[in-house]
Amino acid sequence: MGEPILQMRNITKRFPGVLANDHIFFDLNRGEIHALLGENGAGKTTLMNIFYGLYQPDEGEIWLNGRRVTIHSPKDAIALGIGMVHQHFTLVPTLSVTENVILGAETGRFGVLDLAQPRQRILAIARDYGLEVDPDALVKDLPVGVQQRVEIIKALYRNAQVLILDEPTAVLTPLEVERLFETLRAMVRRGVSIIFISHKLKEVMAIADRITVLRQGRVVGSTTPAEADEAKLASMMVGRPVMLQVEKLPAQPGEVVLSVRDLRVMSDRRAVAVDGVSFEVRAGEIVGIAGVEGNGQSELVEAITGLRAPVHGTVMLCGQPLPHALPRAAIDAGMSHIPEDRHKYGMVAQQPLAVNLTLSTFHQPPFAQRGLLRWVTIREHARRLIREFDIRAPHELVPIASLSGGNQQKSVVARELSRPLKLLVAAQPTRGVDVGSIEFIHKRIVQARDAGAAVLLVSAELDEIMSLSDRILVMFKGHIVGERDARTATREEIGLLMMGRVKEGAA
Amino acid sequence: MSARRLFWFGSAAPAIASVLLALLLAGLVMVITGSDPIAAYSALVQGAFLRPGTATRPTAFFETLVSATPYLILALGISLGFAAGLFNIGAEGQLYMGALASVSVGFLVKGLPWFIHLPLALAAGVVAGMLWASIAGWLKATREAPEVVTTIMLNYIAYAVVNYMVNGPLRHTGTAPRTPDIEPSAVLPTLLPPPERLHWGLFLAIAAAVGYYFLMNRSTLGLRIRLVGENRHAARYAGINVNQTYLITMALSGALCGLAGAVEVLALYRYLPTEFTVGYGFDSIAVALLGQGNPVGIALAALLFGAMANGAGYMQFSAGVSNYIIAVVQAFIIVFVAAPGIARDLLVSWWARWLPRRAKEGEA
Amino acid sequence: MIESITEVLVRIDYLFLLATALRASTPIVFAALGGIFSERSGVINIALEGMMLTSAYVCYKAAVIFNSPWLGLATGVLSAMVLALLHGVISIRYRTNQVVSGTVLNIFAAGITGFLFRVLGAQESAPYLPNMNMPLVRDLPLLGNQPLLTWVMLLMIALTTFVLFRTRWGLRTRAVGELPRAADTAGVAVNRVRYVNVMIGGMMAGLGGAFFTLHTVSSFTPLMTSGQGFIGLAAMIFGNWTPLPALLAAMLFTVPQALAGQFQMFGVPLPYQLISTLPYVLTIITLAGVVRRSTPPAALGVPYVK
Amino acid sequence: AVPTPSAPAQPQQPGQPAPTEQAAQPAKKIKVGLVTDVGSLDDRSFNASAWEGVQRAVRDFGVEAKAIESKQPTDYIKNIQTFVNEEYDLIITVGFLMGDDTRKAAEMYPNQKFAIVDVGYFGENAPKNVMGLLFAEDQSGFLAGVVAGLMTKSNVVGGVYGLAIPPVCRFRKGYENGVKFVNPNARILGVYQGPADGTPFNNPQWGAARARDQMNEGADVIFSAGGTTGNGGLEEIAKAQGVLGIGVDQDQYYTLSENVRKILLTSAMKRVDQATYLAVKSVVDGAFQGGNRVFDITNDGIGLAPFHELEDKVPQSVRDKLQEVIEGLKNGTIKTGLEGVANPCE
Ligand SMILES: Nc1ncnc2c1ncn2[C@@H]1O[C@H](COP(=O)(O)OP(=O)(O)OP(=O)(O)O)[C@@H](O)[C@H]1O
Ligand SMILES: Nc1ncnc2c1ncn2[C@@H]1O[C@H](COP(=O)(O)OP(=O)(O)OP(=O)(O)O)[C@@H](O)[C@H]1O
Ligand SMILES: [Mg+2]
Ligand SMILES: [Mg+2]
Repeated sequence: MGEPILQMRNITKRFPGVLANDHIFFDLNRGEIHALLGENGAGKTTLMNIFYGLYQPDEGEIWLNGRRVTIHSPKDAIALGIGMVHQHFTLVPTLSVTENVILGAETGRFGVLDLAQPRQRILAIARDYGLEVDPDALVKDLPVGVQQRVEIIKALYRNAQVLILDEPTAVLTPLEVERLFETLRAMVRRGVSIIFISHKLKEVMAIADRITVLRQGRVVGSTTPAEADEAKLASMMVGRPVMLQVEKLPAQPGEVVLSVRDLRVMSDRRAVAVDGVSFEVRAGEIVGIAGVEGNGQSELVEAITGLRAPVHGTVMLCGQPLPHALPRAAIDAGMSHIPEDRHKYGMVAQQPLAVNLTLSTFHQPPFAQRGLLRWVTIREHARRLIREFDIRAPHELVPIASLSGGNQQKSVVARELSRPLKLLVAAQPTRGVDVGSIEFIHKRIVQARDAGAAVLLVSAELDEIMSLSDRILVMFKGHIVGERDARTATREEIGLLMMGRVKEGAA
Repeated sequence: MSARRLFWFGSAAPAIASVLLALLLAGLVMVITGSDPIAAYSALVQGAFLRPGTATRPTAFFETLVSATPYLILALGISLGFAAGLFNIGAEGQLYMGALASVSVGFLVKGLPWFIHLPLALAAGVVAGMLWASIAGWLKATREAPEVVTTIMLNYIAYAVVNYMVNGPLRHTGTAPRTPDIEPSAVLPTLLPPPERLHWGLFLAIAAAVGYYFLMNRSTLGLRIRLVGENRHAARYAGINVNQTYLITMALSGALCGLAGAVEVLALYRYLPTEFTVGYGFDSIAVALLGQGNPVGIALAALLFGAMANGAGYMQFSAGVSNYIIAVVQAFIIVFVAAPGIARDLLVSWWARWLPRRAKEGEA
Repeated sequence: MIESITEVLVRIDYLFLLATALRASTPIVFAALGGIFSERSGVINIALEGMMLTSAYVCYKAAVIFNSPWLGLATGVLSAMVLALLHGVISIRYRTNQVVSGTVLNIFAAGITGFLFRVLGAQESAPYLPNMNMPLVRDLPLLGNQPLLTWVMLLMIALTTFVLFRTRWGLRTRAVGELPRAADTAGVAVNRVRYVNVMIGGMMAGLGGAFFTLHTVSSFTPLMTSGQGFIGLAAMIFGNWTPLPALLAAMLFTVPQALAGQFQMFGVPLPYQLISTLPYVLTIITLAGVVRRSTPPAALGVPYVK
Repeated sequence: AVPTPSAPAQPQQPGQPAPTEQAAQPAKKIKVGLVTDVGSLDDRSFNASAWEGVQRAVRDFGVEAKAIESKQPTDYIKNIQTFVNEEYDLIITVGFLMGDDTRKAAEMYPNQKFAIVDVGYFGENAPKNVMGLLFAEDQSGFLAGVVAGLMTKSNVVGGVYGLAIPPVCRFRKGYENGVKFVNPNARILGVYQGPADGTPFNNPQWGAARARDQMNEGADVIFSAGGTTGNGGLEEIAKAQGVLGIGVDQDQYYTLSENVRKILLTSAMKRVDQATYLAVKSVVDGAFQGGNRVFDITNDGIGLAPFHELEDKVPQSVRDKLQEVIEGLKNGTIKTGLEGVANPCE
């Protein structure tokens, strides 16, 4: 433990409409694990992207090993011994592990690839740090957890002295998290210094030597696990005491609204993603589906909402079987869907907010008559939702792309809740959204439930599942491996289920 | 509100800049190739707009409208495709099929009053174009075959079919391979006595433009098409049948191209020759790009191209400049339109040198 | 001398047919290879037709001026690469929709070459590139002796395959076309890779264009490439963006074409006007059958923005 | 796509009757306008050759001449009108594509003199102010056929033709009848370019491939009549051994590359330039009158080009037979079989 290897001084970065980093000071000592804690949108990734040369800071200096450096591109960063495991993985699915690892750092004479020798080094690194991986496997065939190992190997292969991990645990089960921590400690022992980004308090407390908290692009303070506790960190992060529990009355489940029978769905890679799943959701209850990302939740949701054709099984809404792969049918039957991928499915970026707020209804009265649009009504409706859901937008005709992430998400939620609905399918409803919006969206979802809608909630955030659901289903490798009553369930047992560990005696 | 200004700064200004820049560069090319751009351009303007009609010659401007008519209709069809993210490079083929169909109806069906025969002949062209384009649309929708390639292939097939029909089954009994003349009842009449050729097709074209405007800005179908074009995944999520939309759009696009073919033959030729257009379908892609999906813009672009096509003859006659220079002008135009950035950067580097001086003059 | 199809089918000299088809495939395959480089790096390239046409003209003109087919070839290929560079600038720098850019450049090329042909004329005839006998296949009656560029085409197929799958450049190209962000974070200059590949594509198209004016006929006429660039694209897609299958796909077009020629020569009682569409019909059908199963580079058509 | 059914024009050919008498300069300068079909002035083909004739007239009679190239078929009438309006004395239109518009124009402007290449108007309502310049392509082809039929050793002769339009069909039929006439049991091969075989009259690759097909079938004399498509055939023949080619329209010895010269047996000529030249001359001499003028063997409108480098390869017997046929065609004792055929293409 000793002298600072990295110092970031007075870093400022602006994006259109956002001050992502506001005069940030951040330093890292050799051989330490320094956690960077902050809410979604706090500016963590941006700060690290600047360090890694993906962005240029508007102001500020970076000092590495006592020398001032300017990092124009990842190339420079790599040359300076910086490695980064990105929040969204940067592996080429169609290439093998080895090819991915050596990409950009290839060896071999006359530009002819040499794969044998790198392969050996990869195996060696894997051994040293407990990162087993088959160097010849295609990345697209690897589970997320293993893909992350490849990312880390990539960094070590380039002899990274400073390793940045951007929310590495988001895609891991509690046990995998433990393994990751082992690996990190092993690296520290070998003198690697680590920046560990997260907004999960427990993990930070467990792994970090130091903790720096970001809020809305500013450093709100630095501390150590010794002198801090979760509650303190939480309020530092959010800026006020947070209530980890959404207050809601106990559910009064009514008749079955959604019933899924023996559903079998293939993934894009033509692998079985959902394997014979059956469950029901009743009116007036929120059923949460917990599970590590990539265990079939996305495909399940797509199958239910008609975006993807299941190869087997039925989806019934209020007793009526829904035709496969026909979103229109689901919508007309009273299903609303907050999609996991907002930008791909949730909105048409360049279209005005007003259009995006009537995306699935513009063709029917009152918004249209005899095939003609009634812009007046469409705009009125938009203005109403903007007020009701407090969407921050100059007016209803701006392209939705010009709104901040949180407000885009609020718009999607507004659209989906503004129709008479029997079933709400909410996939990662609060991803990438600031805490204020999170609470707001949670409240709305509960309201929908109390208004008698059935709600299917899919989230990778265990806390969100725990606090919002009435019933919890856990998905693992395409199966539902357990069901719990939210009032009695504990994080621990859900965590175990997420790894496929079914405890005896559990229902 | 700002919509108008947005149109102006968003699309109109760059388009106009592109045209001016293109004329400039083409002028340079003329100088290099040893001819006089001033003379050429003024002759072009003369031949396209100014020369009055005489007993022996139609009014220049009316002739420009005649040339602009097919451009307008075709460009509307192509723009429709663009809106849905479809690249209908097969306009030429659909034009041919449309012409073939309406001429066939024009001379095979006999003894109908004009108010039935003419619409029938037009409809035949529209339907033919629609069906021909639908092949590509259907392949795109059901088989994901890139229409960029399939429409091109369909062009060659269309040439062959037309050529075969005109040389074989539909050939008239003269020396030149062509169909018989259509019945008078199927003729799309001219608006003025000869030598003027201005015909009702112009109004059909304008009607098409108005229809296009309403479709795109007022109808649910239009919005649906735009949504599919901008983000087909979200469109699907919103319950829009994307493939069906592709099919419909392609069909409509083809319908317009077919109409263009019908108008050309029913109004101007009144029979079908083997070679009845040369690249209208392709030039119209340029017109559509220049028009930037806005019906007014498209109309203006069509007028411009019509003017160039019409003025070219007189330009060659009086200035002796090969009228193929027109192709160069058009080539430059669309390059700048396609990448407004290029035009802008060129102009800016210019301005940069020019503005300060102007500022000084201001002070003085 | 009307004969029935079956009679003709037995009479046809198939080895010869193959040779004809192979030769006719040359420009198509060059276009396909051009497309492969460009699109493997993520840039849709439908401007190949225009690049071939440009090269065809410049090859001719330069060969006449320098009175050397070799200098003609060099200049022509260069001109195609310039056009490719333009495609790069428009679609990489200015991020214009790549299909639009391609279409535009096709129109551009047609316009410019047409004009130059008119003002500079095309009276003189250009010197030819040689035909060549390949050592091993020399003795095969007609397969043995092929235009130089046909051999080059076969060579390029091998070379392209090697470069794409066995070299650093190939690895980077594929990475850039699949997930540019990954390449970027690994220190690869994404847009540089794309520019270079688009220009290699131009080079290939340039070689294809040369075939028209330096092998077949010693003069240029407007639009003489008549859509072969697009057939090359079809071959590329059909060949799933890999060289050798692209050749086979091209043959799928040229064999029927050669066959149609033989049918007419032997007077098969079918309207040759319609028979001559056979290759196009087949191309469409195969495209329709195959695209679903082909997998374009994931980032194809998407400009890279950090 | 532009049909230009023939091969390049060429500057000032030898062996053409150089005009002797110089017409006295008329008081008012005579103006001649030429409108091309969608082919261009230097299409190395019949537009070019028509223009060539006009320019010769300019040199010889000091008339003034201008040309307009049409971009679209719909421009024909417009471009004609441009000349009408400028009171041009003679307007020459080129190609059967312009047949209908020229007739229209002629009816619209009865006092305007027209001449049109490759088109004739028959029947009583044929316009009186148009000189239809027709050619007996069949005779030209017939002569080529005679030579081919006699020169072939393999007894297989071939033909690569452009799109099947009247002039091309007449060339082909005449050629094939010519072969049969001298060599009844020769095998005759021939292909028209299909409308989908690339650009009409402009797909040398296709032409080359078809020539190869025929050589592979044993053809050792091949007639190439199809613009650039045909030229592709000739160039291909030049690459083979012991195969002879026959060109079309002009003496292609002067218009194609050196390699072709050594295998170019002759060319079936169609003197478009001569026709337009004479048309202008008739106006200059004040001798212009409407109706069809057929350019055939009797007035040097068609004929065979010299054998050039192959002179000594052509035996006397062949020359004698050829001479005999020429006489026969002249005095009508020999027929090509296409006399008075309205549509040679069926
Ligand atoms: N490329 C960009 N363009 C515009 N705005 C951006 C961009 N990248 C980030 N932002 C904005 O900057 C702010 C900080 O984003 P950043 O990704 O750094 O937050 P974060 O702490 O990493 O959040 P998360 O926990 O969700 O990863 C957010 O408001 C985000 O919307
Ligand atoms: N390889 C290709 N070569 C030529 N044209 C192509 C090719 N791939 C697609 N196209 C055409 O280019 C246009 C854009 O195709 P593209 O697949 O990029 O659409 P897209 O909506 O961007 O797809 P995605 O959303 O999956 O990226 C389409 O008209 C398609 O027909
Ligand atoms: Mg982040
Ligand atoms: Mg794409």
